[in-house]
Amino acid sequence: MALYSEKVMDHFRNPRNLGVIEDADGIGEVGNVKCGDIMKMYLKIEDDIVKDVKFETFGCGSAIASSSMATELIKGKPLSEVKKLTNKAVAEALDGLPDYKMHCSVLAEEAIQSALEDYEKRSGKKI
Amino acid sequence: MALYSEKVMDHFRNPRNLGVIEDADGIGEVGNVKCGDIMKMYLKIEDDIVKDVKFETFGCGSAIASSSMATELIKGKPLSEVKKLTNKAVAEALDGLPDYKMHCSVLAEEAIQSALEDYEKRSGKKI
Amino acid sequence: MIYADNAATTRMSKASIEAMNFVINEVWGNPSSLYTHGQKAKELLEKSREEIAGLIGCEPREIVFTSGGSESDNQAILSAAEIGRKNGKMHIVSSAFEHHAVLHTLEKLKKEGFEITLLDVHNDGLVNPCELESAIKDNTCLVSIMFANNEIGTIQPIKEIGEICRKKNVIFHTDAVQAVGHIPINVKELKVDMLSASAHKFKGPKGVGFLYVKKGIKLKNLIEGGAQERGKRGGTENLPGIVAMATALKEAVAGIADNTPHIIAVRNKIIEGLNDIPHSILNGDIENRLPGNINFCFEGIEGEALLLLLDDKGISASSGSACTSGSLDPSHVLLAIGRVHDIAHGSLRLSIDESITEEDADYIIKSVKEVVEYLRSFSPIWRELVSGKKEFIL
Amino acid sequence: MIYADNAATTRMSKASIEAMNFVINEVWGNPSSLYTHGQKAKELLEKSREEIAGLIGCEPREIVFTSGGSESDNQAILSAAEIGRKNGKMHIVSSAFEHHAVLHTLEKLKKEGFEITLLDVHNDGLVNPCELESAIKDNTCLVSIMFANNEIGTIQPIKEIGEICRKKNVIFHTDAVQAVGHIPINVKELKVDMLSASAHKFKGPKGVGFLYVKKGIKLKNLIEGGAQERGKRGGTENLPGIVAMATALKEAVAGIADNTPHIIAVRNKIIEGLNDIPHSILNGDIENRLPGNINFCFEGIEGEALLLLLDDKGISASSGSACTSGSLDPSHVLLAIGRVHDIAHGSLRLSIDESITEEDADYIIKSVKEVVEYLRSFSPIWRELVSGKKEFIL
Ligand SMILES: Cc1ncc(COP(=O)(O)O)c(C=O)c1O
Ligand SMILES: Cc1ncc(COP(=O)(O)O)c(C=O)c1O
Repeated sequence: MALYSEKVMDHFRNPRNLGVIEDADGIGEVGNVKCGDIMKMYLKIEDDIVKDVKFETFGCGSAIASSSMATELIKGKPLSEVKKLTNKAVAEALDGLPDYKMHCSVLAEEAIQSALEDYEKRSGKKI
Repeated sequence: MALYSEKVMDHFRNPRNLGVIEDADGIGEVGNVKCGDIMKMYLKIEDDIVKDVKFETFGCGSAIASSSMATELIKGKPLSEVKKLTNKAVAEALDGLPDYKMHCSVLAEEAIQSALEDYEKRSGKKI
Repeated sequence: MIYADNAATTRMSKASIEAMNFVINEVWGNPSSLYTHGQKAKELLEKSREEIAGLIGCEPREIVFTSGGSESDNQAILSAAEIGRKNGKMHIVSSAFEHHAVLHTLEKLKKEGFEITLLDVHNDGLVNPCELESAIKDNTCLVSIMFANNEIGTIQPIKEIGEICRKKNVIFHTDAVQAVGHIPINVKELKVDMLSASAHKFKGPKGVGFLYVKKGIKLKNLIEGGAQERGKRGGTENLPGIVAMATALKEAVAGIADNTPHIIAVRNKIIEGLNDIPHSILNGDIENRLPGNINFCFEGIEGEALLLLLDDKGISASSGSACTSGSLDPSHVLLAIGRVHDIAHGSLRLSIDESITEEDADYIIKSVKEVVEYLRSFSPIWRELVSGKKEFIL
Repeated sequence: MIYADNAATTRMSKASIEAMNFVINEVWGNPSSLYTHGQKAKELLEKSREEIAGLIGCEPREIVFTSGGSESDNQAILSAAEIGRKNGKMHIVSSAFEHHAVLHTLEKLKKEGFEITLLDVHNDGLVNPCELESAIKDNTCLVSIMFANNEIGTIQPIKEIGEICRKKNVIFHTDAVQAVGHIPINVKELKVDMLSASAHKFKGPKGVGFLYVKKGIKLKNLIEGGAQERGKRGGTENLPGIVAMATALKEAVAGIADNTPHIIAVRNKIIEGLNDIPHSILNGDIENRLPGNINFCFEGIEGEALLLLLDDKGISASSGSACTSGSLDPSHVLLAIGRVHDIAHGSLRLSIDESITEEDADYIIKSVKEVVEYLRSFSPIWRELVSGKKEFIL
């Protein structure tokens, strides 16, 4: 009944993969200041696998936690699998989000898909 | 701030002049059951003076207290004075009544004036 | 003191007081706040909602917290009326002896163009389901019938009414302020759509109550404000009151089975005792009746005087006399069950709880007898009655 | 824990808790009852009314007890609107940053055909009396301007507004929920016609408040029911709450002179400390401000995250961030004083009371600095700002 699950609070307090990849192979940024959430994802891809991932987020607790969890879910995973990442998977991995915070998990999904698209564009590959 | 003043409660708990005068010289009855108050006054007159007075009342605490106080105010008094008895005098002698109970003192005044009229009619005297 | 006015208000139970003080001292934060202390408050708020929902057989989200029975009644009726207005259904069925929180709200709606049918409650103080069914029309948007009457304690045929309303597809609201915590209630089984309750009537705190609203029925705000109660009731939540209410209701409902036989036994003893008083009558059906309710009319006397003299003897009771209300008319409830004015003025309500003893009952009977006899001894009406100048009504 | 959210709710004072428990245990009767125990309750009720009236400079009969600030606001505004409707005056003047209890009620009235003018509150969060005067029209029935804003603490020129309204013969209501008990208030001197207050904002209980209504202004019932509060507010009186409210208000008003210098000193220290944070800004005028209010915007971060991390450090605070309200838009108050969305999301409100120490202030400053810096360290917006890709707003 607390605002957030313990998992959310853990990922909010100790976000995994925080930061920037200077020579990223794909970068995705979604959200806007008006709504109060912006997520930026940096991917390092090798052999169609996510070698490294980092994020930056401007947003509330669940936005930060969703970004963090999303990076954990895709790190080391083949791109074909990453492509299938849904916001539901992010929310579930966080042991749920309050109804009105589900959009944070949607943003996380979108940020990653946007970074993937950027990678496709840059690399000319189709996943 | 209690419902009634101590005077009211005293006259309610220990009503003076309760009862009936079988050979009364004047009897007055006012009020009606519908409104929940009926007062009946019995006067014994000698030499234009209220020799004795008794009352019966169906009604609330302040109706009983008003009847009691009214009888006290007129007992032993010359009729000319009794004629001038007002409800205000009754209420004041009781240290006041709540606004919505003032009609009880009006009833007491009316009961006494009605008994006086009855005396006038029976005796043919004009006070 | 023998407190026999539990229908007016009850004394808070120890457990309820403790719960209230616990919240006041330990969880005083605002449930809308994000920090730990606020979230603890939020947790308690939702736990209370779950508890209360469980106790009346609904879902937590069907409970809205309010400031008491009157607010619940007002909001329920105005909400159903609003739905009716939108659907072109401007007819409401209620009864003649509802609480003023209901009746005055209906009067307000009448001025706005609603047609109001107030059902007869007959001599026994009971709504007749057949009459209710016939009163429902195509444009009826609401049936509002109280669960138990506050003056004469008669329990209405709620289940039958619920079934009729469900069949006719009409919203059914019940003012259950006198019933909740005193008799078993399950809103789903009874097919009730809206139910009002007030904590101070079941040993909870004053100034807090709840409204059960069946899922799907859209509430209209009575109090606009913040997003509390899903936006349906503005105002910082009275958490100490709400937790204390849940605590009191849990206790009350758990105690029903144990306490009711004793309360009914003592009540019946008092009723039998008072029945001995000549020219008196019990008001309201004896069978379909709240366990703790006793209501009598005594011919030839007035109720306020009766009350004050009982108070002198240490008994706290109530009356439907006009004088106790500051209005000129005696209780609309007694008039509704056919008592004429003279009789209605001479009424006495005793509402007892489980703390009452057999000795208390003996003392009450003795005291009422004495006081009635005393007041009759100088009542000009009584004189006319006994002298045969007037005929006894009772 | 450093509790810095007194504008959301306060912890009840010891004296107020004691008063409440005294009434719960000793005077729990219904004030409408006639017996001694009920009359004692009635006495306490009227004594509380007198006390409160004395504390704000009005007559006892001008005080109506309610369930809190929201109810008071709703009833005041709807009552004035009703009077307006009867006189063909359907225009209301208010401000853009009122509490939702006011704004939502005004929206309801708008749907019913009222014209609503919401005055600008400018960058400093203050209504301009000249603009207010020009906004009043021949058909204006009500001016409703809050005494002090709940988010940014700005105190409005109430006396000037009162004089304008008296001159123009328009009813003046003020939502003084944040001001009562915190700054001196005398309704007669200020020429206020209606004033709303809520006990839990001045260390009284939750779920109880009052409405001051100048004699002669006819109230419309929000809650229909019994004859309580001269028939203007149905429902069994919450006497424990009312007595506790009077006790708390007496204490609060008596403490204003002693406590205010300390609160202001600490507040100014915190404001100076937070001003050191680059690209930050104090919201609301510094001079015309509640003693305990601090409200900042920090560029490049979001408020909820800030709050949660401060909570981890033992500081309870609040934010105008959209995320704290469950809505998509940030605080309408911050938008009203011209903060754009990006900035409004990054706001922090600290509302302190007299228990705060200088050390608390140091700790708050240090903590906020750390958290803001940390959140900026991974904010994509902040990166764009410092890299020059985007221009700083603050
Ligand atoms: C300015 C203002 N008005 C009205 C209210 C409503 O008061 P309550 O929540 O006690 O109903 C509040 C507090 O929430 C407030 O700060
Ligand atoms: C049947 C009934 N309905 C409604 C109410 C109103 O409840 P409250 O006074 O708690 O608002 C009462 C009690 O006064 C009642 O007995």
